[in-house]
Amino acid sequence: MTLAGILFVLGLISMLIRRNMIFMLLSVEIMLNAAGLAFIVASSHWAQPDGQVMFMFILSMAAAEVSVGLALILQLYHQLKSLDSDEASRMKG
Amino acid sequence: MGVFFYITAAIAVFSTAMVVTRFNIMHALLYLIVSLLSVAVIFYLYGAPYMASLEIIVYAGAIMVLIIFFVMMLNLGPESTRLEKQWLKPGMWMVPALFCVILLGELVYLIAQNHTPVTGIKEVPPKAVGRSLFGPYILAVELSAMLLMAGIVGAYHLGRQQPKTLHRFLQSKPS
Amino acid sequence: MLFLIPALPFFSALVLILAGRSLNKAAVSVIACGSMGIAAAITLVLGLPFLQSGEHIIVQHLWTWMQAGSFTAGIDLRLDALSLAFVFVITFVGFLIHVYSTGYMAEDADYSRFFACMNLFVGAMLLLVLADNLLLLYFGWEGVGLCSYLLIGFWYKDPANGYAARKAFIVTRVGDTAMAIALFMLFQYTGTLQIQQILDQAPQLWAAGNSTIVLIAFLLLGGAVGKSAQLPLQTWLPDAMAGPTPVSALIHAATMVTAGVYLIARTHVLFELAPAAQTGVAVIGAVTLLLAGCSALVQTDIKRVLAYSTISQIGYMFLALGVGAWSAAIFHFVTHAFFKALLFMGAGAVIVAMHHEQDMFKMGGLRKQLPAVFWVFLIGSASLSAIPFITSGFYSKDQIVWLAWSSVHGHTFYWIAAITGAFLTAMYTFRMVFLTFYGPKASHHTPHAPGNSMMIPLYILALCSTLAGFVELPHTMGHVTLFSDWLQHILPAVQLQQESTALEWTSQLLAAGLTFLGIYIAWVWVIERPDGMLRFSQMPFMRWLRKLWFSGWAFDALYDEMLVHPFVRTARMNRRDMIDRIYTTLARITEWLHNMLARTQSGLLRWYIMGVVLGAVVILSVLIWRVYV
Amino acid sequence: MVLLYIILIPMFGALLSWLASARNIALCRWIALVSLLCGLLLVTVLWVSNAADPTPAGHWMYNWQQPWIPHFGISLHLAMDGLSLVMLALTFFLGALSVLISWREIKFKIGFFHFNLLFVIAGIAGVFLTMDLFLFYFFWEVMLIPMYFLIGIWGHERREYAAYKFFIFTQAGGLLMLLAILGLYFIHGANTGVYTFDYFYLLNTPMERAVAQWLMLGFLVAFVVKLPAIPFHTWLPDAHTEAPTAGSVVLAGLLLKTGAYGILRFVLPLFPAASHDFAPWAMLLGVAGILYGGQLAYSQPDLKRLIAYTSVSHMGFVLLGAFAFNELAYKGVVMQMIAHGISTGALFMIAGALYERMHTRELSRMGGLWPAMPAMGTVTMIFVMASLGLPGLGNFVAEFMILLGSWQANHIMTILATIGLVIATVYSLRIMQKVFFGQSERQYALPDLGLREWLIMAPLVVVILWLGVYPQTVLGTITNYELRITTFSAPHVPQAESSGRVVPVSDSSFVINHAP
Repeated sequence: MTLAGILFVLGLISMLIRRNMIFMLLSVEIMLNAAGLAFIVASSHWAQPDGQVMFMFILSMAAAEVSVGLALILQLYHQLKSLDSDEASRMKG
Repeated sequence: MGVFFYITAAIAVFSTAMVVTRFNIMHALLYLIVSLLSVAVIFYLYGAPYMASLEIIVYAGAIMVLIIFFVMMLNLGPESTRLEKQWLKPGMWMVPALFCVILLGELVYLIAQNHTPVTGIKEVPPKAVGRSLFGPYILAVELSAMLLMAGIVGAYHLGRQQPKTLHRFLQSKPS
Repeated sequence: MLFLIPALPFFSALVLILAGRSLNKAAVSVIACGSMGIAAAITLVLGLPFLQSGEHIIVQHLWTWMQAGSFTAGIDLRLDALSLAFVFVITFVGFLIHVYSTGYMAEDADYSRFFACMNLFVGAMLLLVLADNLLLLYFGWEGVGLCSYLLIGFWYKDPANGYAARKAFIVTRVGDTAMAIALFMLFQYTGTLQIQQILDQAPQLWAAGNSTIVLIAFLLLGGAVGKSAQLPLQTWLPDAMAGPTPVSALIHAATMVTAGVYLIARTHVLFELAPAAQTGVAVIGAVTLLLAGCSALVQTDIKRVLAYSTISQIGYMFLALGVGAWSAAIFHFVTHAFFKALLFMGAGAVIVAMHHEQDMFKMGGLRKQLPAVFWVFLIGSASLSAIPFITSGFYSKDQIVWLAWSSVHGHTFYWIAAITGAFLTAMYTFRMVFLTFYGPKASHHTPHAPGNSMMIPLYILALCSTLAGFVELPHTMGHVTLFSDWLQHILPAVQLQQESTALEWTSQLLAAGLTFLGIYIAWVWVIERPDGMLRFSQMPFMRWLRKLWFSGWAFDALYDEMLVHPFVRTARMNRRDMIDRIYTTLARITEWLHNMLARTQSGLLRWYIMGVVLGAVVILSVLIWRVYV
Repeated sequence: MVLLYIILIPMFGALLSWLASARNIALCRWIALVSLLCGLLLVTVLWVSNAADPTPAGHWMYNWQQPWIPHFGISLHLAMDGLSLVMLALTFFLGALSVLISWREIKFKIGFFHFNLLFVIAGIAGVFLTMDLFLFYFFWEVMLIPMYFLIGIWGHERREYAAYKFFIFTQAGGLLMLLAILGLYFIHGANTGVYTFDYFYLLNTPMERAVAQWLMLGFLVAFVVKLPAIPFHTWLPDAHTEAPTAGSVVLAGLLLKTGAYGILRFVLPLFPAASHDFAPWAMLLGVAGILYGGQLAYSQPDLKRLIAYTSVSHMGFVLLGAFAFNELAYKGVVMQMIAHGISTGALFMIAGALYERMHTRELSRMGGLWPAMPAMGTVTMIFVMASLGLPGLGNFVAEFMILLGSWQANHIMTILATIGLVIATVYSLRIMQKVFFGQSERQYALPDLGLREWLIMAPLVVVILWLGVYPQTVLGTITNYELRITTFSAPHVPQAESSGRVVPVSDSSFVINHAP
C-alpha cells in the first residue's frame, strides 16, 4: 500500500515537472497503475473480487485514454510544432 | 514471501524514479515498462494472478507499445532531449516536489493509522473475478465496452489528417 | 383705503416690469412718481384724524396668508401713530427722491428697470411698516433686502457692484436669520405672531429679565443690527454706495436702514422686559456711533463719508432706544431722514456736475460754480452737525444727548459717547463741505448745474430739515412736546432720573460748544494749514490709525478672514464632492478584484495541476487535522 | 375608477405617441402633450370637486379596490387623499411643461423619447396613488426604467456613467425596500394570520421595537436614496448634468418627490414608534444635507450641477420637516415639495434653454447676458429668488413652516437649518451674478425667450407667485391626512361612504394556512 502511495506521488511529481506532453501522459499512466495496485492490494486483503474488477476497468479506461490522448497530442504537435505544454496557453483568462 | 515483495517493490520504485528523471523519451518509456512488469509481479504476489497477466498483456504490451510507436512516428530526434534538458532546471523541482512529499507524508500517515498485518493475503482465483465481473458488475462491463468504442472512434477521428481546418480559429493547415 | 398705500407702488412696479421697455422715459417717470405721489396723498388723508388724538388706529385684514393647524398668519395691515410717522417719511421723502432721480437717471439706459425696483422697494418698505403680524413684517423685511440687492447692483456691468450687492444681501440675510429664530421662539411661547397679541401676552408670560425674553430680545436686536448696519454687521453699508445716488438717498439714508429702529420701537414691550437687551442696544448704538464717526473722518469718497455718517446717526437712534427714549429716537429718525436725504441728493448733484467724480480731493471751489447746491448742502450739513437753534438736527440730537444721561437707563458713558459723537460729526461734515466747496478749483472741466427737476426736491428738503426741528422743543426752550405726546399711546414716555433744567442747560451748551470747536478744527485742517495737517498725518502712528479708520475698523478684513475665506476654500477643495469619491473608490476596488481573478487563469497547464495538487494537500491535511488530532 | 384613468391616460398616450412618431413627428409630440393636459384637467376637476365639499379629516377622497393576485393578498388598491391629489397635479403640470420644453431639443428617436417620458409620468402617478405595497414597488420600478433610458440615450457627454449610477443607486435602495415590504408582509401574516399587502391592514401590525426599527430602516433607505440625503446623494448631480432638459425637469420635479412622498406615506405611519426613535438622526441627516448641499452648490463650475446641489439642499428641509412630527412641519414639507418642484423645474428649463443657445453649461464661459436676454434674466431672477426663499414666493412659505414646526421638535437643528438659509442666498446669488450680470467677454447675438418658452415660463411664474401669496388652496386640501401622524392612530378602514365615492374595502385578504 505504501508502495502504491510512493508510485502515485512519483507520477504526480513527473506530471508537475515535465513540460513535454508525452511525459505528462506517461505520468498519468504511472498514477493509474499505482491506483490499480492499491485496488489489488485491497481486494487481496478482503478477498473480494471487486478490487480486481475495478482494476479491469482502470485498464480499459487507461487504454481508451491513451489512444485519445495520443491523437490529441498529434493534433497539437501539428498545430504548435512542439510538444511544450506552455505553448498551448491560448486559453488565457 | 516478504523478501520477493521488497525486491520487486524496490525495482518498481527505482524504475519509476528513472522514468521521472530521464531526458530521452525512449529511455523513460522502457523504464516505465520495467516498472509495469514489476507491478505485475506484485499483483501476482498479492494473489491476483489473473490481474498480473492482464497487466502484462494490456498495459505493458498494448498501451506502452502504442506510445512507443507514437513516439517513433513523431521522430523527434536528439533536439527533443536537448529541449527536455533545458526545461528540467533543478530549480523547477523544488516547489512541486515539496508538495508531493507532503502529500506522500499524509498518505503514509493515513495508511499507517489502521495498519493491519500484511500477512492476510488471500488468493482470489480468476473464476471468482469472472463470476463477479458478469454478476453485479454486468452493467459496468457494458459501459467499459462503450468507453473503449468511444476511445477508438475518437482516436480515429482526431488522428485523421483532414485537409480542411478543424476549427474557425485553427487557421493553419495541418502538414 | 389703507391697503392702497403699499398696493400702489407694487402695482406700478409690476406695470413697469412688464411694459417697461416699451414705454418712453416720460411715461415711466409719470407712472413711478405718480404712484408715489398718490400714496403720499393717501397717507396725508389717512393721517388727518391722527393729528388730534394719538390713539386712533386703522386695521385692515386682506386675506389669510397661511393657515396650518394652530398657526395662522393673515395679510393684515395696521396704521397707528408710530407707523404713520414712518409711512409719512417713506412716502414723502420717497416721492421727492423719485422726482430727483428722474433728473439724475435721465440718460441711463435701464430707466424703467430702475424705477421698477425703486417702486418695489417703497412697496416692500411700506408693507414692513404697516404689517400687523411679524410674518408680514418679515415679508417686507426680506423684500426690502431684495430690492436693495437689485438697486445696489443696478449697474451690473461692473462686477464690483455685483459683489457689493451680494455682500449687502448676504450680511442683511444673516441678520434676518437671527430675527427668524426670534420669531420661532415667540411663536413657540405665545402661539401667535400677531404683534399686538404678543405685546399683551409678554408681560404675563415672562417676568422682567427672564432668560428666554432676553434671548428673544437679543435675537430681534440681531435682526435690527443686520438691517440697520450697526456694529457687528455694518460692513455692507459703505460698499452699498456702489449703487446710484438716489438709491443711496432713499435706501441707505431715509428708509431701509431705519427698519431696525422701527422693529425695536414696535416691540418695545419685549425690550422693556429684557433690560439686558436694552442696555445692549444702547451700548451697540454708542460704540457704532464712535466707530463710524472716526471712519468718516478719513474717507476720500464723498458718498462713503455720508454712509459712515448714516451709520453713526443710526447709532444715535439705537442709543436713544437703548436708554428708553423711544419717541426721541423716532423724532431723530424723522429729522435725519430729511437732512440725510438732502445731503445725499446734494452729493448726487455734485457728482453729476463733476461728471461722476466721487473723490472729494478732486473737487474744490464749487461754491462759485454751483451756488444753489452749495447753500442747500450747507443747510443739510448744518442740521447734521446739529448747529443750535436754527437746525432740526440740533433739537433731535440734543434731546438724545440729554436723555442719554438723564433717563432712568441713562449713564454718563452714553452721554460722553454722544458728546464726542457730536464733535466728530461736526468735524467730518464740515471737512466734507470745505473740501468740496471751498479751496482751490481742482477740477479742470466746467461743472454744469443740475436741472431744476433735481433742485426742487433739494429746496423742499432743505426747508423741511430746518422747520421739522420746531415740532419738539426741549425743556429749556419752551418745552413743546408735540411729537412725543403724539406718540404717547404707542410708545411709553421716557422716565427721567431727575428734573434739573440747570443740568440740561450745561449739556446743551457743552454740545453746542463742541460742535463749533469741530467746525473750527475742520476749517483749520482743510483751509488754513493743509500742509500742517499733512505732516501731522504722516507720523507712523497716525498713518496706521488713518488706515485702520479708512477700512472701517478693519471689520471687512476680519469677516473675510474668519468666515468668507474658510467657506470658499473648503468649497473649492470639496468641489469634486468627497462622498462621490467613496462610490468611485468602491467601483475601482471591484475592478481590481476582477483583474486579480483574471490573472489566475494563466492558461499554463502545469499551474492548473499545481492547483489540483494544492487542493488535495489542503483537503487531506484538514482531514487529518480534524479526524486524528 | 377615475383613479385608474389617471394612470392609464399617460400610458396610452405613451404607446400612441410612439406609434404616431412613425408617421410624423409633430403628431407624436401633440399626442403626448394632449394626453398630459387632459390628465391635468382630470386632476383639477377632482380638486375643484373636492374643494367644493371637502371630505372630513381622516377620510380618503377616492378609493378603488380590485383584487389582483388574491392568493397572496395583493390587490389593485388605489386611493387618493389631499397629499396625493396635490402631488398628482404637480406631476401632470410639470409633465406637460417638460413635453413642451423638449419640442425642439430632442432630434432623434422622438417617439421613443415621448414613450419613455409618459411612462415615467404614469409610474409616478401610480406611486402617488397606490395603497398596496406590492403595487407600490411595481410602480417604483416602472418609474425607474424609462428614466434610465431618458438619461442614457438622450443625455450629454457622460450619459452612460450617469445613467448607470442613477439606476444602481435607486435599484439598491428599492431592493432594500422590497425586503422590508416582504418582512412586513410576513410579520403581519404571522401575527394576525391575514396575509395581505394592503396598506390599511399593515398599518397597525404589532411587532417588537427592534424588528420595527429594521423594517423602518429598509423603507427609509430607499426613500433617502431617492430624496437625495447626504450619504446617498452623489447620483443626483451626475444624473442632472447628463439628462436632457425634459429628463432633468421630471427627475428634479417629480422623482425626488416620490422619495419624500414615500416617507410621509409609508415610513411615518407604518412605523410610528421606530421613526420616533430615529427622528434625531434623520433631522441631523436633513440639516447636514442642507449645509453640505449648499456649500457644494457654491463651488460648482457647471450650472446644472449647481442647481442639482441646490435641490439636495432643499430636500434636506423636507427630511428635517418630515421627522418633526407636528402638523405645521408636515404641511411645510408638502408645500416645499411643490414649491421646490416648480422652482427647480423652472431653473432646469432655463439652464436647458441656455444650453440650447450657448451649448455650454460652464458658468465661467457665461456672463453679462442681461443686455442680450433681459426677459430670461427677469424670469431667472424670480426663480433664483424663489430658491433662496424670498417671502412672497412658494419656497419661503414652505421653509418657514418647516422651520417653525421643527423648532418645536429640536432647537439646535432648526438653528443650523436657518444658517442653511444664508448659504442658500450665497449660491443662488452666484447663479445670477455669474450668468446674467458682470462682464461678457464674447459678444453673441442670443435670441431672448421665444413664444414657446414664454408659454412654459408664464404658468410657472404664475404658480410660484400664487403659492407664495395665497398658499391656502394647497394647505387647505392636505388637511385630512395630518390626523394620522400626530395621534399615531391607525386610520379606520374606510367604511362604505354614502355617495359611493369610497368603495367598501372587500376582504380580499387570503389566509394561507387553510386553503379557501
